[in-house]
Amino acid sequence: MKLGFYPGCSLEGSSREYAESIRAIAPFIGLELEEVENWNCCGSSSAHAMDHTLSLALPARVLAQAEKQGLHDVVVPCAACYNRLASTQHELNEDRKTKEAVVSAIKMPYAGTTVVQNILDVLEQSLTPQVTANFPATFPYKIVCYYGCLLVRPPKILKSVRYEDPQQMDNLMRQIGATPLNWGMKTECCGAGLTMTRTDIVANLCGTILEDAAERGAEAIIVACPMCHSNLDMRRKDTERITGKKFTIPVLYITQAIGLALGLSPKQLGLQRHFVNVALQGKMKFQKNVPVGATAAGA
Amino acid sequence: MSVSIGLDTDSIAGWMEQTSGILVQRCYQCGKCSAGCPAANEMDFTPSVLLHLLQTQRNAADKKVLSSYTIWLCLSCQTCVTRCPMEVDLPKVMDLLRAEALKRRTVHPRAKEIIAFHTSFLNTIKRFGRLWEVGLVGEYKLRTRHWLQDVLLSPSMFLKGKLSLLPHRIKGKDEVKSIFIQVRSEKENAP
Amino acid sequence: MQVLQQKAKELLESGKVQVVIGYGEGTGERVRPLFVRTAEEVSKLVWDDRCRQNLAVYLNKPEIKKMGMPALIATPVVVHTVIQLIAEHQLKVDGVLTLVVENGSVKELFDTTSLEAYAESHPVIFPPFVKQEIKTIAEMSLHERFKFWQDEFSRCIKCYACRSACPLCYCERCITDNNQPQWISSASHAQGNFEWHVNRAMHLAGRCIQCGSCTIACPVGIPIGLLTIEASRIVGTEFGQQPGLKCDAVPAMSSFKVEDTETFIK
Amino acid sequence: MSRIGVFICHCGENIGATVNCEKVAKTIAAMPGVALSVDYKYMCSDPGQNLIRQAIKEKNLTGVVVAACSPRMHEPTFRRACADSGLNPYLCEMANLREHCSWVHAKSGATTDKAVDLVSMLVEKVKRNKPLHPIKVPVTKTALVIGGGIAGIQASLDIANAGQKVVLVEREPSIGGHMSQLSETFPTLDCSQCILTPRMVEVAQHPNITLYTYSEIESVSGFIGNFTVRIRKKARSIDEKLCTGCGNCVTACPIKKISSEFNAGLEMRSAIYVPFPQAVPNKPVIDRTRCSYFKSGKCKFCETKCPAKAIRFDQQDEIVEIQVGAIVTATGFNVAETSFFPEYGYGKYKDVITGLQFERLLSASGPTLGEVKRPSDGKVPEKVVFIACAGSRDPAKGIEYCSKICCMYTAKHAMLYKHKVHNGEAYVFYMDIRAAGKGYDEFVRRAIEDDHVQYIRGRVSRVYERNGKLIVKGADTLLGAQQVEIEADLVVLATAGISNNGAEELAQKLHVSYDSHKFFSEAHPKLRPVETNSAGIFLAGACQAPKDIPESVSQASAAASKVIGLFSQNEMTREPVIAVVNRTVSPVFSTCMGCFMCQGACPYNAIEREEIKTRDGTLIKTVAKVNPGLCQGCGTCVAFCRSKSIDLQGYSNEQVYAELMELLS
Amino acid sequence: MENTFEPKIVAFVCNWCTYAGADLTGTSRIKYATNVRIVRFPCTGRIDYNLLLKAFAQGADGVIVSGCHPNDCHYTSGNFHARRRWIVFRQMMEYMGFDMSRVKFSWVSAAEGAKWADIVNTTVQEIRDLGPSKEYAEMSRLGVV
Repeated sequence: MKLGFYPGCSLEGSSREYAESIRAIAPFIGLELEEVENWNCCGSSSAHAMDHTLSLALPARVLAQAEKQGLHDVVVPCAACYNRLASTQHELNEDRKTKEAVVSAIKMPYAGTTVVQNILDVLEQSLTPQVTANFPATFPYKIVCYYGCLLVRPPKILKSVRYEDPQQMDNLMRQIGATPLNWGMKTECCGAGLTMTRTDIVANLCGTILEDAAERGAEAIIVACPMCHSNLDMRRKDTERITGKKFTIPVLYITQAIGLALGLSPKQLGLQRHFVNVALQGKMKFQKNVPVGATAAGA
Repeated sequence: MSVSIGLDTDSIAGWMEQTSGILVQRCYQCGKCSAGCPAANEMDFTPSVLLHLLQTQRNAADKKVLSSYTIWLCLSCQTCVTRCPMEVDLPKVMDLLRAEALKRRTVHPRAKEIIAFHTSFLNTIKRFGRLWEVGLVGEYKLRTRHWLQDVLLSPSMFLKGKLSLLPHRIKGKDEVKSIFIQVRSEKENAP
Repeated sequence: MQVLQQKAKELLESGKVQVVIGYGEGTGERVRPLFVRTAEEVSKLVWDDRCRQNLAVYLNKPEIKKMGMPALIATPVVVHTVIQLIAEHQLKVDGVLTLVVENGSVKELFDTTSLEAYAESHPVIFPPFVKQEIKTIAEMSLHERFKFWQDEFSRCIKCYACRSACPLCYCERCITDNNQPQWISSASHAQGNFEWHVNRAMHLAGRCIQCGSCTIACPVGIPIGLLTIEASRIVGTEFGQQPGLKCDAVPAMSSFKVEDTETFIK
Repeated sequence: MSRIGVFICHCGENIGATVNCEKVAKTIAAMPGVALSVDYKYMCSDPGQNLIRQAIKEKNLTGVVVAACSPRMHEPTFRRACADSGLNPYLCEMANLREHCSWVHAKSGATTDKAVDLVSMLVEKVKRNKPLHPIKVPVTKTALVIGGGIAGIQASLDIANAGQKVVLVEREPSIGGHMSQLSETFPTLDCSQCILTPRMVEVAQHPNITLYTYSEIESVSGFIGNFTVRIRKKARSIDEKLCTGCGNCVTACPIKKISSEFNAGLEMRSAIYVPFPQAVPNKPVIDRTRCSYFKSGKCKFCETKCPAKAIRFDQQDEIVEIQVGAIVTATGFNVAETSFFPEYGYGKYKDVITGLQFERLLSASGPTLGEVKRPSDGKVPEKVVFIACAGSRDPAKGIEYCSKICCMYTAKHAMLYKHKVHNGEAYVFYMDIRAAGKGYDEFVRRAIEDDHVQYIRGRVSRVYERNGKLIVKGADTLLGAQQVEIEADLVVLATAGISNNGAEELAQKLHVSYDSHKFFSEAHPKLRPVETNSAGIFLAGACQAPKDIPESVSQASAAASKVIGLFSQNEMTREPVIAVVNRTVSPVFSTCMGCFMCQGACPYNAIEREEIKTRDGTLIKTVAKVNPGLCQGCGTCVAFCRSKSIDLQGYSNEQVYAELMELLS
Repeated sequence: MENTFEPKIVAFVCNWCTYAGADLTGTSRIKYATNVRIVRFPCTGRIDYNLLLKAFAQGADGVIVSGCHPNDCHYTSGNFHARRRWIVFRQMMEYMGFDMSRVKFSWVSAAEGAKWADIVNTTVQEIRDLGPSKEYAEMSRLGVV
């Protein structure tokens, strides 16, 4: 499946391991990614905190770029970017006047026809049981899936089903042999944008999330959002300092977990970049006689 | 202290309905938004109270809202609107209020850092078309004088290759810049 | 022509129908309606582009009804008429055998499906001059239009040829024959005529299949067809309903949608 | 030559001060056909009415016009006056000189001129009025009551006790409805079953009531006084005559894991079952969708265990056709399931339950025998959170209305819980307390003051489970919407009252209109609350909107009294202001061409097809015919009729035309 | 210059909403122009377009047609049928050159006494501005054979 690919800024910086893991697993699950040419930042929470039109114009330019390039579907792994792009597309379709304003701002033709997909949608399509069947290994851990806000809300715009208790990630993880636990924090907010300015708030929010996960005996938290990841992983020390609690639970991108099940090396998946040590390969059961990467393009 | 009741014709509630179609009067003060808001405990008053202030349609109340810390703490996590029985788009309201607060220069003192962050963030984009985290952090510290913030974090980020010393300069960066300028000018031209 | 005569012959001989309603040679160049009841007469049947009168009008005439099961030689509009008459319960589906001539062969339309299919694939097309007239009137100012019709109507002699030519004017007692009250003033002044034509248009709104028989029939040459055409146009654009297409269509004028336009209501 | 009497009323100063009544009287007197035209101070007074009575006799008038107030006020009065002295009441019309003239204009010539016009207009109308006679329609004195809940039971008993026959149809195997599921009832806290069961028995034993349980309405045709109803008696799979209700079959049945409707899913039942111990009739049914014999052809344990040999696997559904004169729909309501609430866990938490389920937990006949034990682990909950307005007043969830009963039953729940678990804590999240009703607010106060139920004003944003506790995240809007978090053992949602399943289909069978939430619509929200827009069909209970017991019962009695009223004569009389299709002599018979445009236009399905045949039965033509039992006289059909073959008595073409002509003459 | 022309206006109204509404105008003593004469019908559905033609033929200068708001019809749908009829009638009349601004359609409920007064007054004023309706009435003297 050929797909447009919009990494977004974080995936080039603080969460490059996310990008690395995606690129690493893509060929094995039949994904062909074509990056959107000279894409720009989506503006993230800052843009719409400050200026509504700007918060639409920046994503609009990205979409226009994709259209220019003839990319019909674009996968947006960063939940924040995904949310911005999808919301922008929605708002511009709803409101003609705003659309005109924005189009004149970006000085590019914009049709709004691109299908914006988040990573879970894409994995759901490509990670069929047939594909996972000949994965060399399984990922036999008790995990909790953390979706955060931006993948599911607002449901009316993102068309997310079961938005208070999403299942997409859980099902995907189940497929690679993990045991997703029921927990309470699936879609609670991690504090996202306030990470630098009000680290204390972020720490407290992350504290409750980590605590709930740990309490339920999860061995890892699985995420699909750079913001969630950095707040839960990178900010771990602050969290521990401010909440006065200790947490050892590692945080993995779903693509990294899949990578491990594919038998790829931690390095290929950028696990070494995490702040919280990921010592998970231990339990992994490799099936004999299935060479690593045997599943190229899902066979 | 008692308030003399009487509606002000130029209240925020008024233009909000006209410009964005959001009718704050729809809110019947059930408090569900406040109940679910992750930042509520840090706010000077909770989202539903904010809406009620707007509902009074009095300039005094509007002023209170625009100079509040609340509007700057909103994380846009969309929890409120997702659960709101009356489908009041609070995150959008917050967006509009922040913009208005900037326009009227009534920003809450404690919001300076947050604004500094956002400004630095946007500036790097304006300059390079993409976010350059090092640039962001640098500028942010300059603006806030929080020299020591994250001093422990940043180095290890370098070590883990999470921060690139040099910014990406994309081909389209001038286009992006022009977007900023365009949007600005529109704001000014707007009546 | 031969195929048609042949078909008529078969039908009559087989006793499937007792009368074939078609066209025969009339005075001068004109054709006239012909009612063929025996195989011998079939040779009189003609079929060419002069055959434009809407023969469906005869289906409900008592004297024709007496003749027994009819076969009707039909142009597209006539098929539309037959369907509309069925929809208005004036005709049973098996009450007539409709014959259409298509590329040299005769087709029998004997049931709902065949009728509707044919009508669907043969929409009514106005001759160019009608299109032109419609355009000119549309471009007139309100006052010009009033004057236009006023002049036209001042010529009307209330002969009601339009009524008798119209296959959908089947009332035994027309509103004009109604004198308690006298809805339509019997004196033939422009106003009475206006009243008559408003009623004709309103009565045919959403029903007129636009065959133009009325215009052809009018001895003083009033383009009255335009009125009922307009009435049906309004119904079409406002309520999205077209007559003469469905045998079980609900009458557009006695049904409603909650969302019908009401911009004109205070 | 008509002889019209015209009476101009001064209405004291009301008309007299503005309109020159003498002048009006004089001017009208000059009209042709006016035998008498007088003005008088108060026409509606006795002497005023006598004036009319005498005039009718002395001048033997053929018509009367009273020019006074609005006909909507006194038309009946003056028509009666005319009738007293032998003039057909429909030969009397009123001109509205007060509301439409003197009260809205200043004293002036123009005002008096208008008055003259208004009167003369009516004079011309009256000249053309025909004596009309109330329509008589025969009435079949049997009522059909659909639904055997408290409303249906009440209606049935009231009608039956008035000496009329009733057929009561209930979809479930037993009557009783939701009330039979309730524990104790507000505001008096008397035990629901104790007050209900006797009535259920009474219904079963009443000589005037025929009871069809486990039955549904197949079709309804006809009109007020004369309905034909087909009822499907679903196969119970037992012979009710032989069955003694010993219950051996139930114990014998191996299929026991079916969630019990009566216990709102908190307990299991068997495939052959009696819904609850006090069921009426107390005879089991086989749930064929679950019975292993019907599914796999094996088992028949019940049959072997049945001492009365009453099991009938081969029993067929039976269609019963009955004639009834009136129908009462009392099909009740339902409550939204917990799965309806994403933010409260989509129903995945065992200990988040609906109010109805909590009723079962409180009920002595319930799965816990009245002990409050939570479903997940049977533990007695120490903290219970009640959430009001769960789904109600929630446009985002598609329910903008208030379910009305929740405030009260929530207070009751909290109160009863406190009575049973003394050291327990009860919290109620509410938005408003709507306790309007006799003794209602006092009841809520009692819950708060005597039983120390904690009322918190605010909605709950989210409920989730964490090690055996349910975390309830709410806000207290009276404390600046400060967040409140409660670790509860049990959460009870006062879920919205919604229309019963199948309501829409039934409404369509009955031709009664229903709202966007599929609750049945009353004919008039204030003045005809228990009637529907289909004459002869009445509403009782929660099928019209969520209602509590007292309200349902009083509405049921109201509906019953409507039925009894209807049955009080052998024929019912209706206003003769109805449409008629003309009939003429042969060969035309009627100028109607049978295009049946009118049929589509009629809101009451009052237009039928009549076949006109010759003596030897050959069909001449099919024409429209108005069913006087159904026609309400709106006249919409009249304006549609191209050949003017249909006309409206009392507002005939001739009459309105004459009015207009006179007005502009 | 003073406009002294007093238009004759006929109002065709339904009994349940507008007639009652006009009653309310009276009971609340709201004053309005004397030019209007109300003809009472059970329902707007009953109102025949021929009555409008006749009104103008007889020299009326304007006509008001009024009934229950949508969904409020005493007979549930009479006003919907009426509305559809007016939709066609209006356009048809305009097609034939008749100035429909002389006909005012409105919904006036039993509670809208003030609205009724307002409708009457505005209509009277508008018709006054239009001047007497001659054209149509005069047709009766045209084309007599």
